[in-house]
Amino acid sequence: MTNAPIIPLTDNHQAGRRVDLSSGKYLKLWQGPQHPGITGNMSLELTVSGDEIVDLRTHVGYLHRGFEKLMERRTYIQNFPIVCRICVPEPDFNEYLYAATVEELAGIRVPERANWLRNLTLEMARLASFLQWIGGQTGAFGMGVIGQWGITHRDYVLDLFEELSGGRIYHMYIIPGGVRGELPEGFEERARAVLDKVENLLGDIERAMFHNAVFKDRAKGLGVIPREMIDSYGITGPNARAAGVARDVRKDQPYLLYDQLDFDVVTASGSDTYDRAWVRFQEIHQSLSLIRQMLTRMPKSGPIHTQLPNPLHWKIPAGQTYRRAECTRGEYGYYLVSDGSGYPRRVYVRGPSYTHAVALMESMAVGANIADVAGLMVSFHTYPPEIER
Amino acid sequence: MSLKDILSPLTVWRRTAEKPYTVIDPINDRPGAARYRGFHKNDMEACIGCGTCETICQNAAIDLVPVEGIETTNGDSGLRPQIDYGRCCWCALCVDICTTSSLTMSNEYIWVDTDPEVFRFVPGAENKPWDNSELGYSRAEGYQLLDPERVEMPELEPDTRLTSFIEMVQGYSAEQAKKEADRCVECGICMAACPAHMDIPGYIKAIRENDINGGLALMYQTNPFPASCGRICTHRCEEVCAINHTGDPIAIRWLKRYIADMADESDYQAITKTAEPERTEKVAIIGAGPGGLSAAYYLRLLGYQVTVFEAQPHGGGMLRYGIPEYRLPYDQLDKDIDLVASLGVEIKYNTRINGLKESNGPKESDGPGSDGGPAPSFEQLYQDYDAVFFSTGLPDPYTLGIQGEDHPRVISGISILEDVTAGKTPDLRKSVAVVGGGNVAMDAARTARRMGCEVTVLYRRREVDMPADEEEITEAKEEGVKFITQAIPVRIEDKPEAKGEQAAFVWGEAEMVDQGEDRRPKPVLQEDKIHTDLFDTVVPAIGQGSSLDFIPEDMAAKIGIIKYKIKVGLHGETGEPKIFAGGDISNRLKDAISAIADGHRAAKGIDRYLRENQSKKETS
Amino acid sequence: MPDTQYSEIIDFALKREKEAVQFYTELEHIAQFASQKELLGEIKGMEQGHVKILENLKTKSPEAIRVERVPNFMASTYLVEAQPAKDMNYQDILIIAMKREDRSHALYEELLQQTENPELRKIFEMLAGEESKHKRFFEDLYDKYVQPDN
Amino acid sequence: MNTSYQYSYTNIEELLEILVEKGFIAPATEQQHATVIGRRQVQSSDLAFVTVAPEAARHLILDLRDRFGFTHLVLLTAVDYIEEGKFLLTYLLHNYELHHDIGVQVPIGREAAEAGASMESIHDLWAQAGTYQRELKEMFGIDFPGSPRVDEPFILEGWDEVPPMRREFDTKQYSETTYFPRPGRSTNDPADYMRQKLYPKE
Repeated sequence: MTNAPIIPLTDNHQAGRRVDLSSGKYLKLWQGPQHPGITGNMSLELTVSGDEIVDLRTHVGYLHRGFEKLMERRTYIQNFPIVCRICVPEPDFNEYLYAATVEELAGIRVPERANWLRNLTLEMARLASFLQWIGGQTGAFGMGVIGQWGITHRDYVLDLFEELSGGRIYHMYIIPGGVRGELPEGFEERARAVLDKVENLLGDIERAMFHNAVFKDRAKGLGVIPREMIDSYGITGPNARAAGVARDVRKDQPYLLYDQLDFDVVTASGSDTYDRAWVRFQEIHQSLSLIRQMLTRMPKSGPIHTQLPNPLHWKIPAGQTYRRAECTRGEYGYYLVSDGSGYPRRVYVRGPSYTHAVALMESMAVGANIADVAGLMVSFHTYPPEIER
Repeated sequence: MSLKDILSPLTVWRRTAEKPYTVIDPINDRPGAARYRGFHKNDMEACIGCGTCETICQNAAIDLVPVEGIETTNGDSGLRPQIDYGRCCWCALCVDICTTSSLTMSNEYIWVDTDPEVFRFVPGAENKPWDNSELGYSRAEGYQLLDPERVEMPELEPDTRLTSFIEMVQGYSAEQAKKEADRCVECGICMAACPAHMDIPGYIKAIRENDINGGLALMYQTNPFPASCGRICTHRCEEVCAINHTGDPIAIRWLKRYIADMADESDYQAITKTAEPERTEKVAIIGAGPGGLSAAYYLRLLGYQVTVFEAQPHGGGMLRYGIPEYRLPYDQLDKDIDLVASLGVEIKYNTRINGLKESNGPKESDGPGSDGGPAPSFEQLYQDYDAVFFSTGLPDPYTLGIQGEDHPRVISGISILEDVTAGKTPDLRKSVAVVGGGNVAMDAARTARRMGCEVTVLYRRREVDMPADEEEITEAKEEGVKFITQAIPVRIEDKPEAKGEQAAFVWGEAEMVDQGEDRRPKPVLQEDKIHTDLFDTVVPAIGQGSSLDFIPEDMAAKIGIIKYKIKVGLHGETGEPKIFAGGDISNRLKDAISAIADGHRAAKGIDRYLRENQSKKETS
Repeated sequence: MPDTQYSEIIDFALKREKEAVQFYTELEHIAQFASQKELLGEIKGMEQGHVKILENLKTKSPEAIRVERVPNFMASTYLVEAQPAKDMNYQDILIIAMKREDRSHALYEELLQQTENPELRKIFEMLAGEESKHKRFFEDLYDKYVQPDN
Repeated sequence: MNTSYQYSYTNIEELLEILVEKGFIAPATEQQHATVIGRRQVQSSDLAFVTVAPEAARHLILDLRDRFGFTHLVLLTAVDYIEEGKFLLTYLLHNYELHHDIGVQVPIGREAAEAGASMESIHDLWAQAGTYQRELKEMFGIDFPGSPRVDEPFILEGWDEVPPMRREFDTKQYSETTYFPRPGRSTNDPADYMRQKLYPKE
């Protein structure tokens, strides 16, 4: 079991090159590109000796749609429907961050109720994403039944999204200026019912997953990220918190209404697959609480959108900004550069999977067992679409 | 490994007894949520084919196509959006920005077919099962992409207005103009409604881009009266403005005025550079109103030698003599006229063309020619010039036609306006009744208010039937003009005690009788409801007629006159090839912008006629 | 109803229409300007059309007559009769025409009141209706062109 | 106040003053164009950008990491200022103690001499920088000599066109020449169409 020290990429790279495939001691194995976890298309090129991995190369590009480039030839409003497609399980962070950066440069203030509604959808997205991750994490260790529960309950959350935004996956709800709709009649009751249902499930998950000899045996000690790697590899979110690094954008640089909401930054110390899972599991509880708080405290009426300039010829003053949010996987950020025209000069989307699934994965897999690769990958909770934007 | 970790998972076995979560038959059993973004619907009646949906579609999934049964009419392009479901991403921005709110989405999301071509369709034109679905996405309350509110125009307060003839509308600041210009969606539906087909989206865009010069040049391509039209145009464009369907129309007229106000002299000079090489042909124009001067401008740009004959001492026609200064200041009108003159158009004022062949000298009523010589006759112009264009308007007010109208206290609305323009003070005294509901009536009433009179407007029909612009009526009310509607004039009496100093106006209440759908209701006098009111002055302002006496009879037969109107072709051609006409004497709309358009078209017609003439001469 | 009575009435109406044609012809001579003459010519043409219609009626049986009545909106009732003059304008000519039709209408209405014979009544009703239709036509022109703002 | 590092400062303005003192950036405060060396821009109380010369960048970045506490490399990307013949690299660094971000911006020539656009690598400062640099090589054609696997394709395979994130690469044109349009699509401009229908001869 690996307990890798910081391995600068150059060394790792050379280690890989030292492998002489013609020696007959090694075998090349390709895992993917059909979902090595369940979270998207990328492939892992494994060099194995027996069932131990001696080298790993990641290959992305199966999902490249060139969003950043496409955005440079679309107006600011036209980009709104495409950003959500960058990350399928958690589209709302893209919608929010795109809107937030555009609003900052354009000098637009969003009505308070719109901020509550934005915050609500971001937390609902977190819940949905974590429930899907349960499917991936348990499935990768052969406990698919538990995964089905997670996926099903995610669907209940998607039902809520559907009635709020009119779409299950691509919500296109958070638009520059505010949000596109009020809470439907009776939404709060239905949302609370879903939250109760999920909470009820969590007890079972805890017993069936975290107090499960098989899961413990396979996840404990797998993929331990040493503290020293956290900064060098740009590791954020639960991956960092499981290593005892209490960083959370929601607390550190509170956005929307997080400074008015009550929640804890969950940490662990083991920094292995089990601890990362445990942190996420606890965060589901936090998320349920946050959503309940918001449903209770949200103002019951008020404007949801600020009148924008005519979007057909909307120009935004020249400038640049970066805004980040804490998504399920860590720091999600948008870097927006405007040259004063009606089209963004550059939009850079910083997804946490960019570092977690490429550099980190390549380092962490060395020494691991073939059967654990999928579980390890999912333990970083990576979504390939945000690597290639 | 603890025993607990082996037993614990077993405690959740009860979940195996649960019913399946999956929906057995999603195709039949699972409708989309109430605001689901499903297949498109389009209300074909409400849609005007403005194409804003196409503009905003980031997938280029929408085309505007002609649809059988939908006609192109004023305010409706006749096109409808066709959506390619091979490209659509169901973002619903098209729904959000739809100017008429006609485009919506149903909550249907299942559509199976083996032919990919059917997924390119015109919602609303082809019957679909979801057409009548009540559920589905539509724009939420409190959220809209297009600003429905017009930038308010700064105006003088009614009290201040009454103290003078200073222009009451103060004009947009640069910031206000840009904000208003920003509301335009550039659909161009307005262009067909404008008689001159001005490039409205073009000059509004110029405002947004701070290109005053470019905007002015665009305006002059179709209208040499931007400063005047920017103030008093009947703005038919605004009525059909796409934004008018869900909010206030773009203030097109005020934006035009903004460009004219902002443009300085050098901008104006830049426009005149487009003149073509000089030509030798001479064109005579009768009437220096908007029609005549518009023809003069475009003919001069084409290089022709143009002379304009005007009976009044100043140019502008009804713009000057019919519209009060508080709506159109004379310096603004002069600005427009001076540019035309500066191109080398000769304007002979005080020159009334007379009609009788045998008397070439000025008649008693005619002023002398501006060069001191006698005013030429129509016949002379016909002989001396290569082409003649006349646009003499409707200068003669019609009377009420009722008994007692020859009372000394009856003064026509037009003559009051003319007097004020000429610097004379009309003898109105205190209480004034204005009869009529058109713009002339409003102008006369508001002029009288400015002269300190108490004014009552009496109108035969209802307020909604008034032909005056809505804002004229509103402003008249703001200024304290009283309105009596459904009042039919019966006769004017002279009360013995008033000794001719006051007129007793006898009128009866009207009942509106429905005449069926395609005709407006008719006011019918109720003879048992007759009122008599005393006024110092009664001012009829009900309509005006043409004065075509200057056309000799034999010439008239060739030109073609029907019911006191000149019969003209598209380019102002009359029955006599050399003679063209336009403006109020020939067109239906009877406003400045129509006259301007007539002048422009006639200039094209005259140009074509003269060029054909020239090539005939060359070939023979 | 004896045929003679029927054709007598038609002849009477015909005479009136022919007088009208004559009247407008005389006005044309009085008129000074082309625009007046054009309009008078047009109205005269209409009266000639009425003459033709009545002549056609002579050969038809009274049963074939259709009666069409138009409500009287009194639009010209209070207008002052204009006198034929050489400087008549559009308004003057229309008033003359309306008043003429109004008088004809009144005449047939009067005759209608004086008879009990249903067939005669039908003819008078038809003739009164025709005249009021003509009057209505001129009233509409008057409304549209002479007093558009009233 | 970050205490565990050599230079202590409390707000972004102070940080910039220290950078001025150390000669990294000019004292000028006026808003200049992003690619002008010495430019500084304070976007908000927790975000600033400074523009420095390529030679000074690595030194500044190292200082910011080790002496100011900017331990987190948030992102590394480029903006193409094609009209000036420059790329502007942005190294966004984050200070986890004060929660400040600073964007170090470095203009480099788009086509410098024979080697093409290039920049010193920082893969030895942050392990994940190599991934960013690989992507920049592929998408913008900016080389980072010595960066691991920098020449290996990252996302694109068998791409022989212009690096696609460069401004001169026209995605629409590429798509139009590479693929075929769906038949049966044609549209009309409302104003033109109305002209043809309502006043074709004017």
